[in-house]
Amino acid sequence: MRMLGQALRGHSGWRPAWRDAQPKSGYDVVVIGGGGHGLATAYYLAKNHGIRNVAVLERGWIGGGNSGRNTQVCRSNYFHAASSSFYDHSLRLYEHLGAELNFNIMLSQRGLIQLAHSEHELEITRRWCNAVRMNNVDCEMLTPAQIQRLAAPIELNGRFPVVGGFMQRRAGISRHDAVVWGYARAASALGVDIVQNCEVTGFDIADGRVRGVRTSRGTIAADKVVMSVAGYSSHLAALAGLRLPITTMALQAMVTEPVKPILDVIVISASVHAYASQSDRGEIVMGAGADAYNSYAQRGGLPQQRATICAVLELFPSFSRLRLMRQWAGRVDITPDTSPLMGLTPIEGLFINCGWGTGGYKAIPAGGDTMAHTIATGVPHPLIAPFALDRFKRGALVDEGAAAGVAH
Amino acid sequence: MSRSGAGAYRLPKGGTVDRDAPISFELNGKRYRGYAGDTLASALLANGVRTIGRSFKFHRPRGVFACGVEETGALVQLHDGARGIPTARAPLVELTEGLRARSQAGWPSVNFDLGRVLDLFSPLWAAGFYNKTFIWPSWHTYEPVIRRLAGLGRVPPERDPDRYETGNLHCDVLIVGGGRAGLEAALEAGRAGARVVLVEQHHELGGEALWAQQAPEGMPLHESSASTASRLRTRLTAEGAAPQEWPASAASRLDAGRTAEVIPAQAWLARTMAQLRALPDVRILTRTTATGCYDHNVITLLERSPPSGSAGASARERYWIVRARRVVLATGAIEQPLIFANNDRPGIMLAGAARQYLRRYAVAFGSRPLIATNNDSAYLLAKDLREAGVRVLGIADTRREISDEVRALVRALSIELFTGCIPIDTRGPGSVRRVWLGELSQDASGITRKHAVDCDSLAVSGGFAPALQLYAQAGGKLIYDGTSGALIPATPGASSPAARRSAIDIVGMAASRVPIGPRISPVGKSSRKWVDFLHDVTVADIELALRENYTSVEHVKRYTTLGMAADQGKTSAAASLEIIARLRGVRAAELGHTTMRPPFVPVTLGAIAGRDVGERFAPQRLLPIHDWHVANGAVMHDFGEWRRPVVYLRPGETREQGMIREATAVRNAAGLFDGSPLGKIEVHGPDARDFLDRFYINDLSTLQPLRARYGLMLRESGAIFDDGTVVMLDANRFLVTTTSGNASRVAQWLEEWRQCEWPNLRVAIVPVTEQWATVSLAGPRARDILAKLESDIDLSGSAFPHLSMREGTLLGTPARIYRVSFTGELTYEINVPAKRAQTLWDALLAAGTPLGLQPLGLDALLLMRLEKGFLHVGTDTDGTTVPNDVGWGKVAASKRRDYIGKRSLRLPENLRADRLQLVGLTAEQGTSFVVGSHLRTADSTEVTDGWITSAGTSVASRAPIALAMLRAGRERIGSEVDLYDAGVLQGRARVVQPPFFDPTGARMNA
Amino acid sequence: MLRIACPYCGERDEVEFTFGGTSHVARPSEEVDDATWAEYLFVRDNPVGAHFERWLHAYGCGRWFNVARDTLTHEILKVYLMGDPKPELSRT
Amino acid sequence: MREAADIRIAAIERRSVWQIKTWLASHDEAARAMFEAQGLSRRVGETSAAFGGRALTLGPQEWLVVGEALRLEREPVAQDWIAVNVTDAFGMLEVQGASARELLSKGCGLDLHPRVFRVGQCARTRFAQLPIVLTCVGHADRFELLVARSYTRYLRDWLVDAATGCGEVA
Ligand SMILES: Cc1cc2nc3c(=O)[nH]c(=O)nc-3n(C[C@H](O)[C@H](O)[C@H](O)COP(=O)(O)OP(=O)(O)OC[C@H]3O[C@@H](n4cnc5c(N)ncnc54)[C@H](O)[C@@H]3O)c2cc1C
Ligand SMILES: NC(=O)c1ccc[n+]([C@@H]2O[C@H](COP(=O)([O-])OP(=O)(O)OC[C@H]3O[C@@H](n4cnc5c(N)ncnc54)[C@H](O)[C@@H]3O)[C@@H](O)[C@H]2O)c1
Ligand SMILES: Cc1cc2nc3c(=O)[nH]c(=O)nc-3n(C[C@H](O)[C@H](O)[C@H](O)COP(=O)(O)O)c2cc1C
Ligand SMILES: [Zn+2]
Repeated sequence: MRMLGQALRGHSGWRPAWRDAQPKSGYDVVVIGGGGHGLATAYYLAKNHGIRNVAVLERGWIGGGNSGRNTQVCRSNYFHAASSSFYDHSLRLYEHLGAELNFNIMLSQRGLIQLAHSEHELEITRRWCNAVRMNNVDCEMLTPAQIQRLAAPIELNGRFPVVGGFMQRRAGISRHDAVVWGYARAASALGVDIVQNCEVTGFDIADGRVRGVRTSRGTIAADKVVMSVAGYSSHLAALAGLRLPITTMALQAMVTEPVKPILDVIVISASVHAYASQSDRGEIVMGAGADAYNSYAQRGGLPQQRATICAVLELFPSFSRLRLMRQWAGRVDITPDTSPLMGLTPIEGLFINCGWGTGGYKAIPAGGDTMAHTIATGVPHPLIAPFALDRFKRGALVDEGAAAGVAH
Repeated sequence: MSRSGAGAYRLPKGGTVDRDAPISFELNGKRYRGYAGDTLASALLANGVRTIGRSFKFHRPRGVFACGVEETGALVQLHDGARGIPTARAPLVELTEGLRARSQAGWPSVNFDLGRVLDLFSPLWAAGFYNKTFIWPSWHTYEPVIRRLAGLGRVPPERDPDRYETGNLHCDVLIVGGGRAGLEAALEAGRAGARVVLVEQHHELGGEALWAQQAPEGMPLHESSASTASRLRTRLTAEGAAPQEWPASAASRLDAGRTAEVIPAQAWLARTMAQLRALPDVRILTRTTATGCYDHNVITLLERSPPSGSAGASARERYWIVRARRVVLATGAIEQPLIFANNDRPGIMLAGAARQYLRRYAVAFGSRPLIATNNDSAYLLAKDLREAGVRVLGIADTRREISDEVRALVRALSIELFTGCIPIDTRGPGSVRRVWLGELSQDASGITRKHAVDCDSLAVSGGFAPALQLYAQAGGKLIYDGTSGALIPATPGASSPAARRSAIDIVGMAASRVPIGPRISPVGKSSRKWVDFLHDVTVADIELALRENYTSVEHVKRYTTLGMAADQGKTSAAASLEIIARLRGVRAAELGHTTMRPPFVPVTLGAIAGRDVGERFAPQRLLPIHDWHVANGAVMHDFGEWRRPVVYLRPGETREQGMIREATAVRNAAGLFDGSPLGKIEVHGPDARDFLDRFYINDLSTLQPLRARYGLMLRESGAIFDDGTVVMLDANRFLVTTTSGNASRVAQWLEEWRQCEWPNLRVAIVPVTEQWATVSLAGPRARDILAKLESDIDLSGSAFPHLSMREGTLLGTPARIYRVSFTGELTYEINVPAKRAQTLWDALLAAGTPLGLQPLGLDALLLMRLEKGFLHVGTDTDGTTVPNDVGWGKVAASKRRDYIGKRSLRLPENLRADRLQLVGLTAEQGTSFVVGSHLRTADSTEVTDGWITSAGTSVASRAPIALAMLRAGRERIGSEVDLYDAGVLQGRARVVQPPFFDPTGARMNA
Repeated sequence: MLRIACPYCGERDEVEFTFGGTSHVARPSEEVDDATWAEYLFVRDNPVGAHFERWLHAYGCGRWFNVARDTLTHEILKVYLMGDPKPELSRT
Repeated sequence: MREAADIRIAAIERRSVWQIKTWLASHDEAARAMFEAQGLSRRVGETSAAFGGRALTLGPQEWLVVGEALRLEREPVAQDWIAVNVTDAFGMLEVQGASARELLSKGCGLDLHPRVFRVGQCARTRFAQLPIVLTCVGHADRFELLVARSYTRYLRDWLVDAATGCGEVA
């Protein structure tokens, strides 16, 4: 009812959601990157571990990276047990996040359907669905008729006929900006300094230990520093003398003009190569692949735009008369196995949380939670052990794409 | 004013509408009349229709506000049924006979809008409202209700009956905008011999010149940037875009035109068009909007076909992709509103729009209009209204300093002028009935006096924002300019990075700055001052955002949704920057601006896809004898791009029955399988053996002529990539086969290594998959059948053993015959030139049918290979499988020389004993193995221990059989595992060593 | 859409080409340790700015060639043949 | 847009096609000698008369020779190049008429302006999502399209459909 009271008072009583802090000369922990992962890490450091002398340094405005431009899909139906355990932890945190932060993140668990277009794909889909079930995460196979009931505008008999699919009912979308703001607000309330327009330009490293960071707003001392800068991870890691197995690419998304509700679930097709959902404002939110080459442009190209729209129309021919309203892209940090890179680095006190690529929005709560644990204890959280940097040296990839044919 | 004909607000004369061609149309079921040449907006205005739509959030009544793409009020659903178009902008809809439109967002009707109650509660619906509410118990409880209120138009339920196209264009110069600046630039470039494409989004050329006529002499409307013509010329020549010399006289024409002769616009336009038409390489596209500016000067256009009504038009819309060496933006400017309380009422319109309706369509936007402006342009409206006999109640100008010319004009028109005045509020109900004007204090921060004017319409002009969206898309930086209150290029001209990279020039109105006075009323409820009309964002929303620390323009945008509606902030971006800057106490130029992205106007998805929909969404490949298969009962399925027979059904048969019949025929007699997609690659050259040996885990150094070796190819990561055979024809010639799905991938893979890694090896790679049809004749009678065909090849088992290959002639054509087997039966895999496939197929069937030969589909083939336990790459393996997982570990490890992927096999993970390994499964009769089921061993601590990759019922034994990837599977042979499907224990299976049939291989070696 | 000047065919649309990642990556011998091999397999240059990369004109001449391209602006700084050394770039 | 004009789309049968490849780098002396001896052009995109047919230079080490009943096997095959009969690997279509360039430009991003894509020029490109080889063979806007055999029907249907609006289609 606070809302009603404020409305009557012309909303004059609302306070800043978070403090715009001036950077101090030193912190216990410096978090680089004011995206979802960075802010959530700061929040959980303060909340779960009592570490409140924390700064989040953001080169632009918080949420201006991928966290504020993604297609909001949250799911935990991953093939590998390591992944589905991690992402399900995340989804469970999401399920209570609105209440915890007292900020409506508009989580809408409307369900996600993954389509299969051939018998072979159906087999792989079943293997995948069963893998999720074996890990005690919800997932069920669907017949074409069930799919049609759940997503009326879908065309079952197109060039790529729909022969079945699976659904995770707990999957859904939530409001990306709200997640960022909600964490920022809660972290700020616990004492975390959120510093915008503060770019990290170098590290102070001595004897293999991190001592602090250099920024566009001066040097800041800290014995523990975590990088959660998504597409800029290679760039930043290079400043610390590290080479990461990451490629930065422009992942695209686009929206149509808003229309009345027509699609109540999220639909993904790997072989047609598109996914779509409808936002609460009514736009059809469409996503697909990344432009094929390294890019920091944060701007999408034309071929991918056309390919995505052709693909969406293959799935939903009746969307043909809708109009594209906006097309954009984010700088995504892709690893060779499309799984994240989390945990320790060869430099003591320097942690990484990156490699989220095309799918790290859904991971924000768990990413923050497990990184906070790792930073506070110095030991990788068990859920992220499989995602350590040294897995490549061992050949121990966690490759969803290779195993299930679909990454993301 | 005429009270007859097409509408009460239609003037008796003037305009370019065709009064001899009346048109009737409908809005919300009510009939109206307009004229040919009208738009839906002009015709509705002529009929005095004020409320046309409802706003997005508060469902406020809205009417025509603009006369172009920036329209925010008159949005309608057009047509019915499958041809429905959501959210059409009425000013862009050319009127046609019988046109039907419906208001949008009204729920349940525009005039009684239930959603309107939302407006009463609008203080509640402030920005960020959702984030603060609806948290308990969960958002999902409230969502359906909220969603129903959202959205504007409706998606037609059926498939789109219209046709769309995409096309490609190349030119030296692309000129965007067919106004005066654009046409003159086209003339310049065309005369210089350049290939020119000029696009204009409206159906007529001329832009403002078409209707604005000339400004009264001596009245400088726009402060134009320097010599655009000479800049353009220099650039074109320097970059070779203009192959010929520029005529010396052309040098100054564009600039000179500004002060030179004054001729009526129509005459000027006709003359210019004639000159343009005379040029050979100038292409002009009307109804065509440049929508996106992408890397390397690639621009997209959306062309709309004229609304002919005749079904003859080949496409409703066309999406063009233009590769231009230079781009000239002659896009003009978009008029901006004034910000005051209740500035969103129907009857309030941009002054330039009001003038266009008047001059082009002979429609008065009101009968007792008031004008409010902060710049000189709106005076022309006053003049035109007076000339048309409409009484103007007054002009409020927010400026105090007004030029003598303007004052003289106002005096001549005898219209009352309120200097230093701004509208501060309006009253309805609904459409505007009264406007309060406030006299601004010296610093415009308050008002000193106010008075009311009762009027029926209000024209506003808050300045002009150059239409530079495309420039910004190309990476051009824009900066807020205080003089004109708009975004202009930060580094004008050729020095800007975008201009350099994308070779963009900006000319005409798009390059000019119109000085303005104040545009924001300092008084009145900020929650009633609309900034973004389409998304219902008010000054109060911005205030709230800033108060809550959403201070960056990007945060303001996302918190309030300002600029995120379908117009993408065309009339709100500039004012919002001024508002934010004022509230924050900073200079607007420091704020930056939100990113402008494609498209410039919303683009129909169908147009973007063009013809790449339906069957043309992805190409399809047909087998050489596709028609025969279809004619003979084949059930065709897609395998990648190929259409292939899975079974040949006989009347009354199920697919399963057909499969069993075919497999039985093969085991007892013979089957004929079309395997033409099988990958075939010739590798020639002195280094061919050495080259190929670098790709396979198998040692090719010992391969003998005319012998075939089965081999596995790896990715550098060690994962299995493909399998197939390598045959040595002679020392310089090798034949490689690949799986059907990987045929071109393998060829490309070989080429990549040849070109990039080993360019000195003397090899040539020739993919010949399509050259040769592949027909497999399999079964105990295969030899007998093949022997009936005329050939020079000795088929006896001793002369032509398993895993060998022969070249010769068959039925008089060249043939390559392999003895390899996927069914476990004696098999001749016969390759003949593809155009001979039908002859061969017919001959084999004729020879074999009496012996029991039947065509064989993929279902039965794969079942028989399962019985044999042969590996099917991509089915039994995935992107993580290494050779040892499928029993090829020893071979891979024992090869001495390096090959692709070899080193990776020694990475620790690939050496683990508990990896998944390929095994066979059997179970009691009645169990049905399901591919994709998971396995769990008795002692397991893992989530899963593997899964079934292939399954079926043995034709030979009728027992359920399967292949599976099982954790440490080879150690578990003889043990039992549990099967899980859909989370439920389904039964148990015994782990066995494949094959399930003919373990000695006697049949295929026969 | 990138327009890439194939050294054999001239300027063509991006869709005719296949991106092949960082160029000038030397393939180590099989003797190297796991870390070196993993570096070769998985780690590539990922600079903000000039990236030396290889492209295949898959729908054209079928040739691989090298491109120096700015990853921030997508500007193509240089096109050169497979096997040519990494060029010096004179930035403006 | 141009006035509707006739477009002819026809299959060409009974043509033979041979692929020639060499492993010599095109700047080699030996390569030069070979090109000269055989009448092959080394400029990608050019055609020349060779082996009794028309040789299309597709890449620096690659040609297609198109002609009537060619028998390259009979030619003395030099050490450094090879010839393979790929007649059956291709379907061949002919597009002819005043709107031919307009029709073809719907399918690919090549600049088909008559000053740019002239008689005697060829290009391998992406057309209607397919790899094809396009040759301008006649002054009167006559083009030949070579496409992998399995795609021939798809391409023909594509062209016929695309010709809607280009005038009378034969
Ligand atoms: C188009 C698109 C669609 C997507 N769809 C989904 C989806 O549906 N579901 C899903 O789960 N995921 C999706 N993702 C992925 C998801 O958005 C990201 O993985 C996730 O947001 C990453 O969060 P982050 O906090 O790691 O990075 P970001 O949100 O990108 O934050 C990194 C921050 O670091 C800052 N930074 C960079 N360098 C510096 C420096 N030197 N100093 C200080 N700060 C710096 C950046 O400015 C940025 O704000 C999508 C991504 C895109 C682009
Ligand atoms: N010599 C002179 O005196 C001189 C020279 C140039 C302009 N002018 C005057 O300046 C005024 C403005 O002329 P102008 O030509 O700069 O502007 P304009 O408004 O007349 O023309 C711009 C045109 O561009 C079109 N357009 C805008 N964006 C588009 C897009 N993305 N795609 C396709 N079309 C698009 C608009 O529909 C419009 O017709 C006129 O009054 C004109 O007479 C005078
Ligand atoms: C789920 C989702 C919905 C969006 N809906 C809209 C929209 O309705 N209108 C709009 O202009 N942009 C919309 N956007 C795009 C944003 O305006 C913006 O382009 C995106 O967040 C990237 O930021 P940037 O363009 O400022 O770089 C949406 C983005 C997302 C992720
Ligand atoms: Zn090329």
